[in-house]
Amino acid sequence: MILSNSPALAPLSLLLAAILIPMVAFRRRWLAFPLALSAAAFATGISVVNLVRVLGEGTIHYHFGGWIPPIGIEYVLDPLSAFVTLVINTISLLVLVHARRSVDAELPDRAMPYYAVVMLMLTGFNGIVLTGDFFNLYVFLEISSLALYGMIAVGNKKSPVAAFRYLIMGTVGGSFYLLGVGFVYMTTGSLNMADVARIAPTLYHQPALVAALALMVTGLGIKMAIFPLHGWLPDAYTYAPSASSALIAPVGAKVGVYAIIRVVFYVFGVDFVRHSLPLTEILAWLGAIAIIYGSIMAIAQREMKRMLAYSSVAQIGYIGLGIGLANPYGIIGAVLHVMNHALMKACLFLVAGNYRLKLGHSTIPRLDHRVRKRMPWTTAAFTVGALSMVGVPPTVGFFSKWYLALGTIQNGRWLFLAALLISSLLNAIYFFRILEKVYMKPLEGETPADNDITRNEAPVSMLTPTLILGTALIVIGLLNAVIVTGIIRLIVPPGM
Amino acid sequence: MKTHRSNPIVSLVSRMVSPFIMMFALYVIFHGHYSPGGGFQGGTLIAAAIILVRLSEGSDTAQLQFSRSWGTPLGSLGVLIYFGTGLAAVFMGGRFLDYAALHLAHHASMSRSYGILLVEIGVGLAVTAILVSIYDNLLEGEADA
Amino acid sequence: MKTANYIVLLLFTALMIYASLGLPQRGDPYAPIHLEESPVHSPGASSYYIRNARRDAHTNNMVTVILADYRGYDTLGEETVIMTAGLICFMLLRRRKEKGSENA
Amino acid sequence: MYWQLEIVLFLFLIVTAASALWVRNLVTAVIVLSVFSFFSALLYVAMGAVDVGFTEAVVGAGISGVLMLVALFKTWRRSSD
Amino acid sequence: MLDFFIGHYAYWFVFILMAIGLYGMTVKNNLVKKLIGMTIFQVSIILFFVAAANKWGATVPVADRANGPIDPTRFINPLPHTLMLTAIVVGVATLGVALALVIAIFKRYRTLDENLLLEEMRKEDDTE
Repeated sequence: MILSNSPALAPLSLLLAAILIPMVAFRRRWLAFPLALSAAAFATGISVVNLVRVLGEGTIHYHFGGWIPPIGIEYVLDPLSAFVTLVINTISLLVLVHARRSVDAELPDRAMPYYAVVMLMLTGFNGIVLTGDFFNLYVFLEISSLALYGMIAVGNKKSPVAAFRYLIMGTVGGSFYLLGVGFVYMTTGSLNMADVARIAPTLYHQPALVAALALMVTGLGIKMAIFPLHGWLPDAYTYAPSASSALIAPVGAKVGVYAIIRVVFYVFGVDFVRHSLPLTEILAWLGAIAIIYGSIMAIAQREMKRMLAYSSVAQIGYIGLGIGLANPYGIIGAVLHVMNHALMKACLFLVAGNYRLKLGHSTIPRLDHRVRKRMPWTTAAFTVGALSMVGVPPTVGFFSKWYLALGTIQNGRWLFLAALLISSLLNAIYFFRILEKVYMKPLEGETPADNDITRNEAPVSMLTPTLILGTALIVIGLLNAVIVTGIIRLIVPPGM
Repeated sequence: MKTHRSNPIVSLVSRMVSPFIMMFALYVIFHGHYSPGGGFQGGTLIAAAIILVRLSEGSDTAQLQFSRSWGTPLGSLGVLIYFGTGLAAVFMGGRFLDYAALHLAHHASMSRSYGILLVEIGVGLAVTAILVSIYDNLLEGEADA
Repeated sequence: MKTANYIVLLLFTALMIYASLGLPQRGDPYAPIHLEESPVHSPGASSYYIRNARRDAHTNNMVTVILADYRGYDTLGEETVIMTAGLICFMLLRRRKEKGSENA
Repeated sequence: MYWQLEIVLFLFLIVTAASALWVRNLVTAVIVLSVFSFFSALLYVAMGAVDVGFTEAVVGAGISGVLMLVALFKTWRRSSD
Repeated sequence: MLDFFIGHYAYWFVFILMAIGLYGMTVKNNLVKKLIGMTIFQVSIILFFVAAANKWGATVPVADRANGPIDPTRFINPLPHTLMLTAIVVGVATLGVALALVIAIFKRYRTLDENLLLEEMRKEDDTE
C-alpha cells in the first residue's frame, strides 16, 4: 500500500503534520517540533524510495481519485522530480534540526504556528515539483508563497515590510502564471502537462500560445527572482528570522527553477521555445547579467545574511544561464547547481545562524580571529562553504561551474564563459574578505585578549547539521561524477 | 469596535437575522449537489453570520457564541475531515481521494455522492472557523501599539 | 519613474490585447476547450465532465462534482491555502501573553 | 450570453475600479470596491457561472470588505494618493 | 467583423481592468490601495476564465432531472468555473495575510505610505 501510493506520500505526510500540529500542539507546545521533524524525516525516506523506484522502473504516474490524466490530476515521478524532491526534503530536514534552537531563541511564543507554516511551505514545494497539472501547480505555488510570506514576516521590526513587498510581487507573479495557464487552456483545451506537450506542436506560432509561455516564465521568474525581478529577495532574506532564511534560501528559489525547466523544456519543448520566442537567449543573458550584478552587490554588503542574499541572486543567475544555453551540458550544469547551491547556501546560512546565536550578530566588519578560536567547527564549515562558492576543485561548487563552462564552450558563447570566470573571481573577493578577518590576526594590539578566549561553540543540535552539510560539500563533490552519470544524465529533455 | 456600546435596534436585528443566515448557509452546504453552492459558499455565509453578531454585540459578548480560541483547531479539524476522507480511501485500497473505494453505498456513484458530501462538510467547517479567526486576529491582535 | 511605469503598463495591455486576438471565438461550441477530443485524440476533459458527472457521482451540479471529486486534490490544496492564511494571521497578530494570565 | 448586457456591466466595472483607486478616503474606497465585487458577481452570473457569482457575492462583497474595514479601523483611513 | 468583436471584446475589457489593477499595485503608494489594486487584478483574471467558458445557447452547468444521455453543447463548460472558485479562495487567503501584514506594519511605523516606510527603514539601516 505504501509502495503503490509512494509518489503522493511525501507532500501528504507533510500536509498531515501541518494539520495535526495546530490541533495536537495547541495545548502541548512541545509536541510541535517532534511532529514536524518526524514528518520531514518520513518525507525524506519516501523521497529516497521514490528515487530508487524511478531509477529502476522508469517514470511513475499517480492518479488522484483514480481518474486518468486529462480528467483528473496526476503526479508524475520522473528522474528530475524525484531528484529535486530528494534534495529539497533532505536539506530541509537538516535545516529543521538546526532551526529548533534559533526558533526557541527568536520566536519563543510562536513556535507552534511557525512549525505548522514550515510544514505547509514544504508541502507546497513538494507539490510543485511532483505535479503534472498546470492548475494544481498554481495551487501549490500559492500555498508555498503564503507560507513564505508568513515565515519572513515574523522576524524583526522591518520584516513585515519586506514580506508585504514580497507579497505584492509574488501575487503579481502567481497571477501572471495563472493568466498563462488560461491562455494554454484556451488554445489547447487541456490542463495536463503531458497532454499539452503533445498538443502544443500542432499549434506552432500561435500568438496566444507564445503569450502563454512568456507569461508563465515571467510569473515563475518573479517567484524565482531572476535578475530584473529579484527586487524582493535581498530584503526578504535579510530581515527574516535566521531559521526562516536558512529554510527558504537553499530551496525556495530552486522550486521556481524547477517549474521553469519543466514548463520550458518538457511541456513546450526545445523546438517551440527556440523558434517562437528568443526566450532561452533572453534567459541566458539575464543570467549572465545577474551573475555579475549579484556578485558585485554582494561585495558591497556589511551584513552576512544580506551578502548571502545577493550571492543567491548571482547563483540563480548561474542556473538561469544553464537553462538559457539549452544544450545538454547547460541543463546538467543547471540541475546539478540546483543541488550544489542548495547545499552550499544551507551550510552558509546555518553558519550565519550559529554566529547570530553565539556572537549576537553576523556583521562582517565585526568578525575577527577570535571567532575562529571561539567557534572552530562552525568556522571550519564556513571555510568549506566559502571555498565551494568560489569553486575550488574537490568541492561541489567546482563541478556545476565546470558543466556550465562546458555548455558555454559547446555553444561557442565566450562572453558567457568570461562571465563565469569573472564571477568566480568576484566570489573569491567577497569570501576571502571574511576568511582573512577570521584567520589573520590583526597587526597591532589586542594580543593580550587572546588568552581570555574560551571555546563557546554552538550547541550540538545546531553544530551537527552544519558539519554534516560541510562534509557533504566535499563528499558529494567527490561523488559528483556518479550523480551525473547515474541520475542527471537521465534528465536531459528529449529533442536536445 | 471592542469598546462599543451596542445599539438595541442594531443588536436585535442582527441577532434575529443571524440564525436565518446560518440556516440558509446549511441549506447551501447540503444542497450543493443539486444547486449552486457548496462547502465554501456555505462556510463563508456561516462566518458572515457569526461576524455579524460580533459586529453588533461587541467581540467580548460574542465569545459566548464562538470562542476566539476555537478558530485554529476547528479550522484544522475541517481540513482533517477532508484529508481523512482521502486517506481512508487509501486504506481501503484505492487512490487518494477515490471516494468509490470507501464503499459508503452499494453503487460506486452513490458512494461518490456521499464522499462529496463529507468533503463539503469539512470544507464548510474549515472555512467558517478560519474566516472568523482571521477576523478575530485582525481585530484584536497586537491591540496596543 | 512614474512615466516609465505608465509606458510599461500600456505596453503590457497592448501586447495582451494583441495576443488575445489569436484566441478562439468566445461562445463557439467548437473551440478547443469545448471539444470532445483533442487534436492528438486524448479525451477533452470538459465534455467528459458534462456527459458523465451525474452518472459518476449521482450529483446534478457539475461544478460540485469537479470541485470535490474529479479535481478534488485542487480543492484540498485550496483548503490548505486558507488554513495557511489563518495560521499566519494567528502567528503574526495574536496577543502576547500578559504576565501570569493564560487567556492569550 | 447577452453581449449587450455584458458590455454595460463591464463599463460599470471599469468605472467602479477606477474610482476605488481614485478616492482618497480609504473607507469610501473599500465600499466602492464592494460595489465593484458585486457588479463582477452580476457579470459572472450573466456569463452563466452561477457558482462563481455566488461565491464572489458572498466573499467579495461580504467578507473581504469586512476584513478590509476592520484593518482600516485598526490603522489609518486616509491615503495620500 | 461584428462577429469577431463579439467573440473577443470581453478579453479586451479584461485586459483593461487588469491594467487598472496593476496600476494600483505598482504606482499607488498606500498599502491598502495596493491591496485594492490586487483585488481588481484577481477579478480580471477570474473574468478571463469565466468569459472563455461561455458557449452560445447553452445553460448553467447543472444537469436537469431528465434521464438519458446529456448533450455537451447544452451546458456551459464547468471546468473554468471550478478553477475560478479555487482562485477566489486563494485571493481571499492572500488578502487576509496582506491585511495582517498591514496591521503589523502600521503598529511598528505608524504609517501606510510606502515611500515613508522605505525612508524610515533606510534611516534605521544607517543607524545600525
